Amino acid sequence: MSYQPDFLLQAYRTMKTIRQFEERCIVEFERGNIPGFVHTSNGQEAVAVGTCMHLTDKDVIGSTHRGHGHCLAKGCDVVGMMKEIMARAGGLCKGKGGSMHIADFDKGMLGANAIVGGAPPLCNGAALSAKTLKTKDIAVSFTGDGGANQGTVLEALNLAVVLKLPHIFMFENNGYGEGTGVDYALGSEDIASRSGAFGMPAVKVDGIDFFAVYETVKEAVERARNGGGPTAIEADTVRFDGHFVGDPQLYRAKDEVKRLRETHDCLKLFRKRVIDEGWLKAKDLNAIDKEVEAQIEQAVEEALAAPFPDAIELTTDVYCSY
Amino acid sequence: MSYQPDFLLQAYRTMKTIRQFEERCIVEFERGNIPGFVHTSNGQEAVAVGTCMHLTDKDVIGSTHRGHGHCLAKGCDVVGMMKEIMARAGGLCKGKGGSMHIADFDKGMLGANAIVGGAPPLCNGAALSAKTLKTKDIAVSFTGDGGANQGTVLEALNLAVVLKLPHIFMFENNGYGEGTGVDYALGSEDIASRSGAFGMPAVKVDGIDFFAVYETVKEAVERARNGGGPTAIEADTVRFDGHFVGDPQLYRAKDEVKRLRETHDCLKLFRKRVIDEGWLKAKDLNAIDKEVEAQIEQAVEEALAAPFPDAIELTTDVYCSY
Amino acid sequence: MNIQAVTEKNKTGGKTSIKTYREALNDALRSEMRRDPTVVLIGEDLAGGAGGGGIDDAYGGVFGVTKGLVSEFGRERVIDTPISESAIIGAAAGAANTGLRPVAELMFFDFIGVCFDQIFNQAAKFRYMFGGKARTPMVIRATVGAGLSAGGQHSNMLHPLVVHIPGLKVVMPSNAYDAKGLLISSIRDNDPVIFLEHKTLYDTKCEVPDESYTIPLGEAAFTREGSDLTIVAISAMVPRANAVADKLAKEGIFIDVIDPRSLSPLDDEAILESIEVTGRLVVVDEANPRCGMGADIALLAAERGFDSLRAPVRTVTAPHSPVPFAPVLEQLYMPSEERIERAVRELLEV
Amino acid sequence: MNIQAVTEKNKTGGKTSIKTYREALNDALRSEMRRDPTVVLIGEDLAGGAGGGGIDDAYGGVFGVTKGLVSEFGRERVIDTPISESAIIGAAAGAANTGLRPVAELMFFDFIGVCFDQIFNQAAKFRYMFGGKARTPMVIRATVGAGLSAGGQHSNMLHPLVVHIPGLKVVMPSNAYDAKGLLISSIRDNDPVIFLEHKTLYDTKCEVPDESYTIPLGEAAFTREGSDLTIVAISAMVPRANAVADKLAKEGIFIDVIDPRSLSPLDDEAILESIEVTGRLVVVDEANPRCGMGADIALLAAERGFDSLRAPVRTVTAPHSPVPFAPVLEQLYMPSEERIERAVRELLEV
Ligand SMILES: Cc1ncc(C[n+]2csc(CCOP(=O)(O)OP(=O)(O)O)c2C)c(N)n1
Ligand SMILES: Cc1ncc(C[n+]2csc(CCOP(=O)(O)OP(=O)(O)O)c2C)c(N)n1
Ligand SMILES: [Mg+2]
Ligand SMILES: [Mg+2]
Repeated sequence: MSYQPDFLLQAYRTMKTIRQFEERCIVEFERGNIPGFVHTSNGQEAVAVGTCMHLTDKDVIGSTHRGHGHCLAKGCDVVGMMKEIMARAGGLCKGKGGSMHIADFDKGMLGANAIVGGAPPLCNGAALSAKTLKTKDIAVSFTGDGGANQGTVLEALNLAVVLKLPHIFMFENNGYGEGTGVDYALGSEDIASRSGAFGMPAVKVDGIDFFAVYETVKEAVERARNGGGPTAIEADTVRFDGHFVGDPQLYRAKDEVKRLRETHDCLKLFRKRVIDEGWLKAKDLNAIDKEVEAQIEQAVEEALAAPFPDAIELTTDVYCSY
Repeated sequence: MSYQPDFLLQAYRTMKTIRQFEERCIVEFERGNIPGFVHTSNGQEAVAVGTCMHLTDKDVIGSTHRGHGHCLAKGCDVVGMMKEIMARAGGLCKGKGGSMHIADFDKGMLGANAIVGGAPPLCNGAALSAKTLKTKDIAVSFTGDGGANQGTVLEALNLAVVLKLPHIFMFENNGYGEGTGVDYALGSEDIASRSGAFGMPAVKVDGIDFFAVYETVKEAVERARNGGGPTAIEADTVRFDGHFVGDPQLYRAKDEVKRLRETHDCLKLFRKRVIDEGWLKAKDLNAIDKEVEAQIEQAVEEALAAPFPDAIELTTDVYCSY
Repeated sequence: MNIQAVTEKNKTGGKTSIKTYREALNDALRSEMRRDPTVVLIGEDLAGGAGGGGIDDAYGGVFGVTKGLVSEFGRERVIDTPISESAIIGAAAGAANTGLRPVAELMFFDFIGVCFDQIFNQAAKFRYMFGGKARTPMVIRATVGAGLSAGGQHSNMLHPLVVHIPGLKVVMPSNAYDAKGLLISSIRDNDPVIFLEHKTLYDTKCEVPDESYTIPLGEAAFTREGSDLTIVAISAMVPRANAVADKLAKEGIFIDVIDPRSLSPLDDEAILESIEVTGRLVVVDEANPRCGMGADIALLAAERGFDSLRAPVRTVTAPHSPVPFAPVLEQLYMPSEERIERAVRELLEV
Repeated sequence: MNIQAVTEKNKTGGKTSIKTYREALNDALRSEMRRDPTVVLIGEDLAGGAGGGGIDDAYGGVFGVTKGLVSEFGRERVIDTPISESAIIGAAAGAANTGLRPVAELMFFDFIGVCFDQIFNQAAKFRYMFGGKARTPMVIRATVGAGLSAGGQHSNMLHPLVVHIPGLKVVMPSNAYDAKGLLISSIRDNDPVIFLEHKTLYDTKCEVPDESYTIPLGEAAFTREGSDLTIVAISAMVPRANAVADKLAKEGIFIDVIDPRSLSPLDDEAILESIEVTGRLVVVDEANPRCGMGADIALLAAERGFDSLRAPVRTVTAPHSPVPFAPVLEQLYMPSEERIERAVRELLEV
């Protein structure tokens, strides 16, 4: 398997953008510039990017409470996102949604979702639109290992099989749902085999290996586009941060995060692979790092300079007001 | 395998009671003596009886909209049931529940349930009580093939495994959910394998063979009582009648019911087996038939003679009235 | 056949026929499906017969509302599903976000319990939470109400629960004429609409135009007119209120009977204008009373129409109890003509 | 620390300490679990740390209410679950039917969407549908309300939805003292109780008896007394109403502030008695307005207290919109002291 440099640069740039965005969110949250709850996806970049690089703007994704990475991978505007998270006018949702409710239908981003297990039923609907309107578009839902136990998700698996929907169920197993380990909460062997038992092809993939994710999703995307119906993928990945920014993470072994950041960092692994294989040079990657850092810096500055939403927004965008 | 005559007589009596009760419900419904919707379980007697013969009054079952058979197998009073179904004072639920809401906690009958998929989450609770209070009691939930696709059921499977609950999930696959065939509505190979993928032992059994059901449930009951956790059983069975009394059943092949009643009747099969094996004599069974027929006749008469509930009942049994 | 149906029929000018509520709904679905290829139906046994050995369209919905549609539009547009309401409503919402205009059937509205998140946290909120750009043009059709002795889990009204939720429109036609026009409007609406059909109305009939027509959401109908007292009646309570009005008219007591038709948005003005004249308000609703429509309309009167009120507001509702199975109790549960009449007489002291 | 807390403390006579609402709830759970071995807790991350490599009791509930309980009572009675709310509430209901007295935590009440059937069609109805013999002694604890910028799916009140449902009791304490006494009563109650904790109250403090005590469900508290106007305020709106009352008292305007504490059953009499004196009613509730508590209490006033009313009923509520994320908007969404004061002044024309 070999890859075009442009493709690799693009993949790296997006992963780096997510990493930088999330790290900065932590900083800005601690500075008091981000209200509410923020869930970062540091460590899970390879899943978001390895998946979304197969998708066009007309393909649709549905995301979770931990959705920044999915949004960025799907092409949402960095400034619009940062403004949204900072509750500013001009945010992707006018500051009315926030970190857990970012959507951008123009980019096929159907929404982060603060209800665990939110995406799969909705993505069945997007897939149903594609199937009915014969567009060949597909849908991808993201669900965590914790969310995999929600009834809405399990129902959605069955319906996708029954209606043969072009829908890829991407389960990101990062080992935890809040402070509860997947080994406790999941009664089955793994998420893939349980999903497969619903009657669809299902595989596990190493979620910190961008290339593995990319190739696995590729097959599922081809199947979906060609009328072959749904696929379930369980990507083993890692959560570098707490459940939310500020989580003391007492439920994790003391050195766990440190170790994961050293040995299980999908960006580091990507970097090593592309350099080892001679596909890219370190300086190209370093240049991207710089550009991305500047871009995020710029986005934060723009967001911080933006006004808060106008009072009128309180009651607009509801069909009627009382 | 051999069985005591008393045991066999008891099994036959209960199955015959259910059959006679249900057939009579159809007649009384058509006579206008039963209001509302009635779902009969003709054809599924072996599942109810083969299961409940393992249970004491302290073990608990949770049932479905098609619950008469489960109630009778669990020992609910025939007269009390008939009164309930006929909406009379003195019914098991004072005439306030009806066919789809018969319960008798004294007999460990936690309730028929008009919400498809209702029993499994509740039976997890009953099993949790048993586990927490260390009573060695167990719970059995009944769910149809259609109900198996309800998210509440799927969630309950996982929770039962996680908490290692003494709960047997009995799936009665009678081929249809209303007018939709199981082959269409179920994306997976079968219900057993899908349930097994949640991490519990799961088996299929021939649901019109009383003995097969009895032996299969026996193993699951032993496991549950001994702390071995949940089991899923898929019983292949048949629905002799329409979904509800009055259903024209256009979704079935013309001769299907006639054929099933001839070749797939669990009572006929039981009768043949016990006579062929020399365990019982036809005259013993015939005597039971007579007794049961008289008993049901008597129950109907009593029920028809009973008064309707008093107006005061409208607002009793709610914590407060407005 | 009620006056309102006759009155409004004239507006379309075209041919009419006597139709049941069920047929009128079927008409609406069929005409919208013909007009707009993005309209699809999704639910349980809408056709029926999938995976069975019998015929297609074996059910046509358990109440027969979708009968015959699968033969015209095929299973791609009349989509039968497993018994998985969250998956059904979720799919409808996601499809509505991405180019379809789904009409989902919930069979019994009591089943919102297993899919309420899809309704109130998802479909209802997208437009607002996503800053106004998201559209969710979907309809959820469901049956409500007592009267068939279907017991505690199949006989509830529950519309107050969805009226409470911002972002949902809630429509409850009381006759065949309104049923058709309101369902067509609901399908064309770009917000999620909860469309509630009372099970005792399916066989009621009135004159219904053959052609397609719309009735705007948020416009009440005066089904009887009078200046002595205002009754606001909802869904199957409208014919009962009309009967009481007709009876009392013979005694020279004239009642405004208002059928809001859509509860959200609600035609506040129509109600306030009527109270301004009559000074007396009775709300008749089959739902349970606490935080119900009686309360909702009482607040309207007590907050914005207070100066008009010449007597206490009266409500005639179900009691604060589940729906009993026994018909003798169920009849007491539903507001009867007698109870409505009694409330009116008490207020008017006649 | 509010007057009410101090007043009621005296009744128990024992030692008291200054405690937060969170600590008071923890106290209540702990003392009931000690007293009654059938009391168990079930929910997500009530202890936390199951299946992880860190310590037990790592969470103690996301708002820390159950902190420390697992170390005293063990995982058999502090039961952490998968993220499966239907399974959680269903298990609690079934356990309540069979000998346990479960306290289930729903974390955010917004999550009723994924388990509403277990609440309203199951737990709430058993007693009635099964003819009075079924008992379902369970409590569902959940956080409600805006104020933490948690966005549209984590900030709702939603209590009107459960007040509407017969068979459910609904309790909403506004301070630490009430929180403890009401939670103990709720646990001992034989009906399902929805116990709603406002997220902005967890850190509020007042004097709380160390020993166990109960506050009867269905008894309102007068947190301020006066004869000029009645405010009924719910949950986190009580301190706001009190502040307005205190401010206006300095101008010689005296307000009855009623905290119903339990919304179902509701202490109708307390409200009616107050209106009888004041003739003026303002209801302050953070929930959305349609079919809400403002309406519910307005109906009470307009139907049974009409002759006392000397002015229109006024409500101060959230608008009919989802909860916005941006703090500037969220502040406008929640009823503020300014809006409450304005409503009072308008009614009194001062
Ligand atoms: C229906 C529902 N239940 C519970 C929560 C609270 N909650 C938010 S995130 C979360 C953990 C989700 O775990 P997982 O699906 O593994 O996603 P991760 O956080 O690991 O990305 C929980 C329990 C919720 N938001 N929605
Ligand atoms: C949540 C819910 N959805 C739909 C229904 C309507 N309904 C009642 S019975 C039934 C079919 C159930 O099929 P199955 O589980 O196979 O049981 P069976 O009728 O075959 O015994 C349906 C769809 C319901 N009662 N509850
Ligand atoms: Mg996770
Ligand atoms: Mg079946």
